[in-house]
Amino acid sequence: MDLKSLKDLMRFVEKSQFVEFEYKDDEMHIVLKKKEAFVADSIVTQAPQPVVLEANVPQQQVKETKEEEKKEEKVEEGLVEIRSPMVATFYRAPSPTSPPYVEVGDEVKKGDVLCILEAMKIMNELEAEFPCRIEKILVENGQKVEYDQPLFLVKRLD
Amino acid sequence: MDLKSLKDLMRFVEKSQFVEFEYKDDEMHIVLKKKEAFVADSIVTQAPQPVVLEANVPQQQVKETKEEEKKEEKVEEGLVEIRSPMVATFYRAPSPTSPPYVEVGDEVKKGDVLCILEAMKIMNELEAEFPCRIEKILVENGQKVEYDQPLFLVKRLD
Amino acid sequence: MFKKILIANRGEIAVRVIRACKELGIKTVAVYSTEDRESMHVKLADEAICIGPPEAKKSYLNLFNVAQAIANSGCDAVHPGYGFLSENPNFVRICDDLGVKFIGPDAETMERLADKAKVKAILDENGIPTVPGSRGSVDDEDSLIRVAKKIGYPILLKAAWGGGGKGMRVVRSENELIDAFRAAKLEAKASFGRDDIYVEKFIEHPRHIEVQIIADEFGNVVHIGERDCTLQRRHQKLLEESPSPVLKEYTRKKLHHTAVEAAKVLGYKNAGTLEFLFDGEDFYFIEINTRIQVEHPVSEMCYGVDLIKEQIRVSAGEELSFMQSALEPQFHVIECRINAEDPERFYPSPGTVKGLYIPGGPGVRVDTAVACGSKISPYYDSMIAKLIVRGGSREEARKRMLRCLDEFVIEGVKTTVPFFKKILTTEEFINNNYDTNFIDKRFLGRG
Amino acid sequence: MFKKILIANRGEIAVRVIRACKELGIKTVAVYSTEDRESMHVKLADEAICIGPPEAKKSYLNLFNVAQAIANSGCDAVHPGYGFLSENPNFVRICDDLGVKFIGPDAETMERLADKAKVKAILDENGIPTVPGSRGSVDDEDSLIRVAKKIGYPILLKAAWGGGGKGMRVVRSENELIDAFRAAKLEAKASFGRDDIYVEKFIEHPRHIEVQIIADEFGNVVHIGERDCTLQRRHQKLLEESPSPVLKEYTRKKLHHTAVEAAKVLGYKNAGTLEFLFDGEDFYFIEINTRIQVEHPVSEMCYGVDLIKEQIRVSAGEELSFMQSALEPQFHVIECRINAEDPERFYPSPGTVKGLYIPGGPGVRVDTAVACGSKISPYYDSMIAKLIVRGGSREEARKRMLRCLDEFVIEGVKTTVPFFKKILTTEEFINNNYDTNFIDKRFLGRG
Repeated sequence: MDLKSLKDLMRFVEKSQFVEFEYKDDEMHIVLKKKEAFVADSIVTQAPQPVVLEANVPQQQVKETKEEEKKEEKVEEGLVEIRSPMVATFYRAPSPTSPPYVEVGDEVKKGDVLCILEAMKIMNELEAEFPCRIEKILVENGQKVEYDQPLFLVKRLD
Repeated sequence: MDLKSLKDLMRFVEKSQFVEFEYKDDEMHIVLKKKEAFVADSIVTQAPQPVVLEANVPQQQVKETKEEEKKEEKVEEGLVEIRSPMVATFYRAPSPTSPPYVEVGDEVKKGDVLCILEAMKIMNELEAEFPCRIEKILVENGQKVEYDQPLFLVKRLD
Repeated sequence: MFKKILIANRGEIAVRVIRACKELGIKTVAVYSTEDRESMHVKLADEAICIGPPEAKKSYLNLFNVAQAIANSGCDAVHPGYGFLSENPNFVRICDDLGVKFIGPDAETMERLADKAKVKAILDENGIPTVPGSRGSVDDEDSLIRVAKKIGYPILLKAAWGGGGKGMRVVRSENELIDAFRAAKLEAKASFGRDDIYVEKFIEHPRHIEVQIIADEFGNVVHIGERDCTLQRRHQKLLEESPSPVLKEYTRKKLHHTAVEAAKVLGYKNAGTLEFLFDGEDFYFIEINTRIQVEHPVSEMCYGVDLIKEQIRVSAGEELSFMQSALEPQFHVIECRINAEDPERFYPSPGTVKGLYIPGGPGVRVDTAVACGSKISPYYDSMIAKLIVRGGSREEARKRMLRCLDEFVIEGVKTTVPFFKKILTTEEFINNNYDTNFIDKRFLGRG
Repeated sequence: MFKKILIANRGEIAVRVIRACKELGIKTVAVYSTEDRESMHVKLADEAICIGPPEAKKSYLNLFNVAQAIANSGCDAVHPGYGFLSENPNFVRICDDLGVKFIGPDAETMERLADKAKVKAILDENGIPTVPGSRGSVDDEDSLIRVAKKIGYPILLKAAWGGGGKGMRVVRSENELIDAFRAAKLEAKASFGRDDIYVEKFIEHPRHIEVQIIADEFGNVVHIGERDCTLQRRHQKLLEESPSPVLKEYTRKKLHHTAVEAAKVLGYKNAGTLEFLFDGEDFYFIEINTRIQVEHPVSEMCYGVDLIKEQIRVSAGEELSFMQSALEPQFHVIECRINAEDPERFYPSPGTVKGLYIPGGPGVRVDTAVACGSKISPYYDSMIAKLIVRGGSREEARKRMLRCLDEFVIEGVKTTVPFFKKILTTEEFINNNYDTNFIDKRFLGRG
């Protein structure tokens, strides 16, 4: 079969309802499958667009996130969660009288401080690992947070 | 097969209700599958021919037979089992010196005695509920049998 | 000792008996209906024989098939459990004919003690306190009116051959009497096949307290303390505990002594239970149950004994393995009967158990035939588990029971677990301030 | 009494502590790694705080996160369970700093008793029999050669700060000595961070017998009998029982007395265990464990007490709720540790539990955090359940254990259930004719 014929065939299959097409020559072996052929095995893998659901957070967190958790989350496309890398108390500002580090709508650079995580009387500054826009702040000022808890919902800008 | 023929075939399959089509040449191997063939592993309900798997035995036994049991059995099409309606001892003949009531290959009429089921010192004659040919005798002479135990494999002749 | 025991029952009690046999090194034979093919008792037994279709009448109550299964199995003893054939003297006679030991009293004793009115009369003559009432059953309506007047209203009409609340009527005045008598007779006939009715003084606020006894063939009779089964719903026991929290020590000792005396008067052998009503001051014998009971684990846990093994040993002709003096209650024990029921309306809730977490840890015992994936059949009793806990005090046991009810997860069927959580936190239960009418009045709006 | 306890652990011991708290009316806080989100201890606790990723070092052993979780939770006490941070004096100090009660001994005591060589020396001075050996750890190779010669071969080299068989070497003659010493030092350093090594006479055929004690703040110290943990695989306990089947009554009493005396000499508070070797004639102290142990249910079931509740009460400043004279062994108790392991080769077998039937009935206790559908993680200890049974005699308990092992169904992971069935039917186990080397020799082909 020449390239033109192959392209033609590919276009043809693309427009068709078949989700699987197999063809062997000489021995003539054809397999054609519509999507219905896959029902039951694979509801999950048939999701039309693979949405990035993982949180993108500092340290080694992404790889810790488990498959099961991903399903639970309903994060819009392109948005990622920044999660707490420790058990701590969350503060939006360095002191009660200072303005918050970030507000919703702010665009931050890599390395900008997002918040303070206070643990065992140590003030830990949480920095952005990538440029992003703050879409939502998920915890209250002064709130106690656990490891892996989502703190910010952001849109990556890189 | 040329491209035109192949497209023609594909159009034909696309419009069809088949969700899977397989074809091998020379050896002539065809597989056609509709989507129902893939619904949730329901092998039982999708059996092409509803084979009568239930034992057809005296009394109210047929309706007692449960779905789960049917799956376990591998009875050929057209063959039915005759099961024990009681806990008993199975005898093929009315006395040790008599010939057996039936042998494999025998054809029996409705009402013919198939065997003796002895329970609590009472000799119960088990009669055929329908005309049939004895294909297999599933228990030994003198064997203890439980309720619902298959005794004969027969082919219905009505 | 026996070599092989056939268990003529299903569910948790069949599992319970199989466990005892295994620990005694005795082979076991299960019997089952086609509905129970995948049941736990079938899986745990060494052998299993199918005895009929799902309906109990055609399988577990089918004397013919059960008897032939006994013959076919080659067993040398039969344990009847409770319910089904356990109180059927004809079944005992069949076992005798087959040369197989029935684990329980002999047929003559069982038959004699089934006539509740007569048993009461015998004990009365022997100085055992019974509820005031008619001497035996009352045949005609004229004698009934006379007897009722003599006892004084309110009175209770009871089926002489019955149990479980069927054929029972409370009568508060003479003009209700004849209608109630006829209705009770009809119900008794339908339920038990005999319509003999006897009369008792109706005790308005009774506690239901029973004494477990066991007797061997050598004349030794011991009691394993009392069980308080006051918490009932429509005469069905829901929760049992031991020791009874309302008995003073003197009354408790007298009750135990009375029960042992009564068992001796009646010539009883094997495990049995004598039921009493307690009105706050005195107790009155009401009936004897000639079998192991659902709630036997309460006594086992409280006294550290194994009643099923002891039953088997005694039936095999051994002497009782413990003396009365060795038996002291070591804990306070509470049992809840977990039923597959809608906890609001008490309809049975059959189905398949999808998720299951059974509570464990210290002082907890669970008797059940249910595992993950088990089918709860609509054909049989809805009780799916017995949850039994012990504590150093009643309060510790109550809190442990609540802890266990919190842990208990049974998905796929509705259960009475939430109902028990409510009961165990009522002021009445905590303070022991209730009688046998408590649940019906408080939760079912029944007088 | 405490209002809220944080349990700094996971698995069955976390579940065990939560149960005790619930029964005492105390709120509970679970901590968990991301791997344990769906774990039983998280479900059963009133609150739960995620403390890190799956690796224990970054979560359950992460002092920083656990400490902050304690601060955030508002708890007033911490139960450490066993393993993880339970024997870390720094953790105790952090609890002190946070104003939260650590349920166990104080930091000073824990630190002092962690030096096994020193503890031995102190007890030796106070007349407590210890295995003959070096006074404290041996620093240089010349002294080692001298000490070993004086004790006489075979000798045992042990890590002063160690446990679980790491940093341990048997030496049978002087020409093996130096190599073994260096290897043990390296292993001790790698495992415990310190390489102090001390020397003991090696007892060829010892039974491992330990005594459970508990002490309050008022100077009351009681023992809750002994546990025989002789059945070990590569120094890991597999099966424990109580009472020990090899002690004569006189020796048993002397052992109990010795353990209580030793605890007093060491100034120990809270629940602890004193481990001894028994050579058939005499017993010798080897070490003290300053925490609750895996096998504590054996003593609980044998003596009818609740050690976790008692630990909590004692930590809250209450006096012990029982006196020594009230404690008598009521049963013979056996425990099997069920591990998710290939029973032939003892590799861990992580996976998902698909089918589960947990044995029940009389005299059976199961402590587990596993339910139908639970994931057995490769990150943590492979012990998934403790199966504990009691009997009126050792033989009844043994048969009950076999009955329970037969009933136990765990599908989806391999377990040591089949291995225990083999052990419990060996002639050696039945007749008590074995020592700590039995499993290694008989089943692993190790001398």
